[in-house]
Amino acid sequence: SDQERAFQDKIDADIKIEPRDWMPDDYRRTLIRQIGQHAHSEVVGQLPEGNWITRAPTLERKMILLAKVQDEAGHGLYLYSAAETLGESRDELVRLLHEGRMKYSSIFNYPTLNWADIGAVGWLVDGAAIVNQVALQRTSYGPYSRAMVRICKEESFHARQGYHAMMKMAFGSPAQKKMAQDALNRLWFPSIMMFGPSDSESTHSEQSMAWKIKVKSNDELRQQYIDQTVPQIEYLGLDLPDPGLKWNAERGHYDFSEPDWSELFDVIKGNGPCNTDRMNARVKAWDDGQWVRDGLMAHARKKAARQHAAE
Amino acid sequence: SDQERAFQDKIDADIKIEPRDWMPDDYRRTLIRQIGQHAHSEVVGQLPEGNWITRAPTLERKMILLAKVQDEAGHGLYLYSAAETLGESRDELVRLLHEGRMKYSSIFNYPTLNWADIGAVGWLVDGAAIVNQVALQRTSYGPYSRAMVRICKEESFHARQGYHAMMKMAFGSPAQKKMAQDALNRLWFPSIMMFGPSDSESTHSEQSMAWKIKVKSNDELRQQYIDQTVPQIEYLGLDLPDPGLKWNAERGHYDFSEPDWSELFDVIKGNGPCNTDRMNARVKAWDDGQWVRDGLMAHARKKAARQHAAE
Amino acid sequence: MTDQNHLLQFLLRQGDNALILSHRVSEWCGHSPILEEDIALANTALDLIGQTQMWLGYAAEVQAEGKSADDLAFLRDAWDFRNILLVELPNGDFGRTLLRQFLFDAHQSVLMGRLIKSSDDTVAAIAAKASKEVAYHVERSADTVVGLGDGTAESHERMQAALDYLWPYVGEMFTSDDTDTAMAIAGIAPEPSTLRDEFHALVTRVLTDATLTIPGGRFSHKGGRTGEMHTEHLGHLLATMQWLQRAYPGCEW
Amino acid sequence: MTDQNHLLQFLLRQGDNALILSHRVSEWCGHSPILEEDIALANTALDLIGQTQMWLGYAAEVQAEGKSADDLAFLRDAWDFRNILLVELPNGDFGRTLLRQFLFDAHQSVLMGRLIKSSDDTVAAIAAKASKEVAYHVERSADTVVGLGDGTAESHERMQAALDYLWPYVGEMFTSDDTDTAMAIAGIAPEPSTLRDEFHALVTRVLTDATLTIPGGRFSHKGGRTGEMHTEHLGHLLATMQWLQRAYPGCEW
Repeated sequence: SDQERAFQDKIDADIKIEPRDWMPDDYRRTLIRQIGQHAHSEVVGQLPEGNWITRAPTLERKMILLAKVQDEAGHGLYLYSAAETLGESRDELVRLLHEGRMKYSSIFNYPTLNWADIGAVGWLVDGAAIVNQVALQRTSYGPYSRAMVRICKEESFHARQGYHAMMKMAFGSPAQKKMAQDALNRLWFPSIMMFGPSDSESTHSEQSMAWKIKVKSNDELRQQYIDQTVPQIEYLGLDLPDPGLKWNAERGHYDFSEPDWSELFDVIKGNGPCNTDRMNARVKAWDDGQWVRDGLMAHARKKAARQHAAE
Repeated sequence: SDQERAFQDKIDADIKIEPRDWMPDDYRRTLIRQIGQHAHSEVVGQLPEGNWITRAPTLERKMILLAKVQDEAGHGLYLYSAAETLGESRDELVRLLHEGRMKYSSIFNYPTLNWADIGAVGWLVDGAAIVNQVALQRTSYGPYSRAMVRICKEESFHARQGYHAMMKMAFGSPAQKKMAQDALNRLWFPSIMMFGPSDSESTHSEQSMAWKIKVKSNDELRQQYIDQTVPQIEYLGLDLPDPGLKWNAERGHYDFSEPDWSELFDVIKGNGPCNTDRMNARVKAWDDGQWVRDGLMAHARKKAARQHAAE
Repeated sequence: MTDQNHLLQFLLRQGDNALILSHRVSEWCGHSPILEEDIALANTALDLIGQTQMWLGYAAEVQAEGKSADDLAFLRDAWDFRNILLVELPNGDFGRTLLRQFLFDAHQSVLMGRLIKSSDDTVAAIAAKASKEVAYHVERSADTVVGLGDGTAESHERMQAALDYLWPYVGEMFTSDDTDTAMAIAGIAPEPSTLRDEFHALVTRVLTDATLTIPGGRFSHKGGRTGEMHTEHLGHLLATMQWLQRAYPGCEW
Repeated sequence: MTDQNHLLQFLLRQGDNALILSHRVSEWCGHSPILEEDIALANTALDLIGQTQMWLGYAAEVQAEGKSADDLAFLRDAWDFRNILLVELPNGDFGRTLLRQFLFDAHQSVLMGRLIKSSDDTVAAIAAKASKEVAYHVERSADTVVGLGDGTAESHERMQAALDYLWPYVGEMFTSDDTDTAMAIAGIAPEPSTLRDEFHALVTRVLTDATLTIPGGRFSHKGGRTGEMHTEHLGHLLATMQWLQRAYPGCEW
């Protein structure tokens, strides 16, 4: 149709689509799913790091960690707002999450088991997220693109802080170095799986690329992440977490072993180490908080009624 | 009446009163209250020591503590059974406790704040309890008297174990010795208040003495406890917790400072450091366990019905 | 006790209040009823840790044993803590957490107003910084208390239960001992009892708006700010908070 | 890995299972639904600590680094623990605690029956002592599971929810690695997979009596008995359990 052609022309000309613009239903649906999942990931992502807030080893580390988790909640807010511009409410998205009908990033279904995991999450998980999000700054939907710009700035800060925390551990006592290595070993493969399955396996990709909802392919992004991260591992003096990691001069990239995709699919199906705990924690927070939301809402209504009566 | 005279004659002749014997209503009521409170004390008494089970410093200490708390639950059972022989059910007594209409020993409203408290509870609290209970072995009501005999044996064992734990602390590192002193200082006055107010202030005492529900006066028992405990404090090399503690050669007893009875009355009124926590913990255990009791009961009924149908 | 020792005790009381309450508030992270509250609670916890650093940093300086604020936070056992009992109580539900926060904030807002005029420059400077944060905290916690107290029947009932539970821990903020007297004489800090009227005026106003009833009893728990008798909860809190420093002593993090 | 090292790993697995489960069970102390259950749970916890002392005592001997069972219990961090994930899960309600106990007891009852014939005399002796306790435990936990599963609608529903939650942690008991193979070759312990049929027969019988449905999924969590990946719960458990030994190292208690 003419509308569809005009829409695609705008996208091809790198003009952002805005909330009031016409857009195909599928574009809207795909975006809601993607932005919603991203928002959920920020919210659920509070939990693995939150697990160490009460055990952070110094006051400063505790502040850094708290501030980071606070930022994640903030990212959740921006993203739910971006989804709202597409006509989907935060409450509805949360309901779908809690009913298991929407996903969040599988990386948050892995546990944080020692303090170095907190550094490693910042360094590797936020590091991988940024690679993805930097690309998404160029996404075609205006509110999403602008949210990404804002989020990327904070995520880069988190990734740097995470790397600094890892340095303290890697250059610290033998036990600290052991924690750092343990964290790297456990989180490496999950982090490279954050970019999703290989392009050859990935569904929906073509249309998403054409609509610039997706801007680079999974494999491109994964390679970029690996290439930037391996030298950092070496700088830390840690053992490489994958014997297949080798510089390939011909390709100008690091080679790496294929991750165990069956593990990722297990995690996606709900069988990750922490899926049950994460969802239980979120659902419990929501259910336990019902009276609070109801109470504040009732008060706001009463107050409005009183003001109205006084006028 | 003749019945009353016969009853009192038996008591005076040191013949035990048994469940099927006639007894005055007041005797029954007083006994139910006293045995019930004693049972409740054993049950609530699990909590302050239970507070350290998960933090016991060695496997052996953990076993000793668990076994002790287990014994207390067992004492609770004997005592509720003794109360049942007087026609009052355990459930009813528990209900009265949870509604705040029955008491338990105020000593359990004090917190256990360091590991030496666990030793001190065994040494001082069980020590004081034994002084009371040894006397009660001669109480006139048969089932109560026999429960006391059984309980005393175990309590003496606990008191010895508690004292041994205190020795480890008092003769241990400076920090351990400090814990021991801190525990003694906090628990001393509460322990001497376990015998109740001074005889001059004590109500109901006369009739209870005549009925041999009570066998010695509060002040006699308190003096006996203090006399046996002060040399133990000295052996441990700890500072006396009361500057008024002095051997009085004339009396052949230790003098001691009057405890702050207003504190005891505050605690009895519900304002002790832990009253709210203790009752909340017990009520929560009971309420959370309702489905378990109901479930097991329903199963027992089904099973009986099936057996009946099969016959 | 020497003057320096009294000052040290005073600083520990301030620092430990902020530290222990920040720990409790941070326990909510990721579990609060609304995303906006996750952010707000984290913000409160952050401000409190910042205040902890200042108070315990100065305490360590006054103590002059070469220790840091971290040493004081992570290497003392329960008996050396000088926080009021109120802040170490378990969170309970969200309403109880916010009501405790309000009672604490209200007291802090009155106290900081006095401490900015402290004869001790460092105390005055810390109070000046903290008072801005506290002004924001008390406004926010008061609003939430009013919103929940004057909300639904359930929220009202929960808030009243929270108030009944917490009120007996309020009085400890106004008790005095030699340290308080020494601070008052030196012009470093006011006698706690002199804050009571202003505190009560503020709290009564907010709780009235919240349609809540202040319990009648005059009894007050105490023992935290002197260290004589904490609750059983503090030891468990410290076991978590100090785990890494205790298990791996002498490391840099 | 040397044979001694494999033996050490095997012993740590046994000892850590008993230790961590005893900790979880002991958390109920004073909080159970019926006084008789307080006693029974304490009894279970006591037996498990006794078994811990034997297994970790022997482990320390095999390790030959001059350590004691207490050192192994109180001075290792999470990654050095070799217990299955099942035993470190939070208690949940009473039903979940008892169902976990039954699943564990059922496995132990099968395992101990084999270990009493171990080629290692110490292992055989420990198993002989433990097997009497285990026989009692499994009878008791099975009865309770049947009583609650076949009780009221609510108790049935709670027990089914507990089974759904716990079942994915059962498979780890039957996984094998080099250590298991080495133990089997040396005749010290059977390959875990060889216990599966007997375990399933027992469990199916009891759960059928309990009118509960074994979940269909074949997925199984793992990582505990190899130490590769515990749950987040273990670290919190250890922070509590090891507190005194970490805060006051080198003392006698």
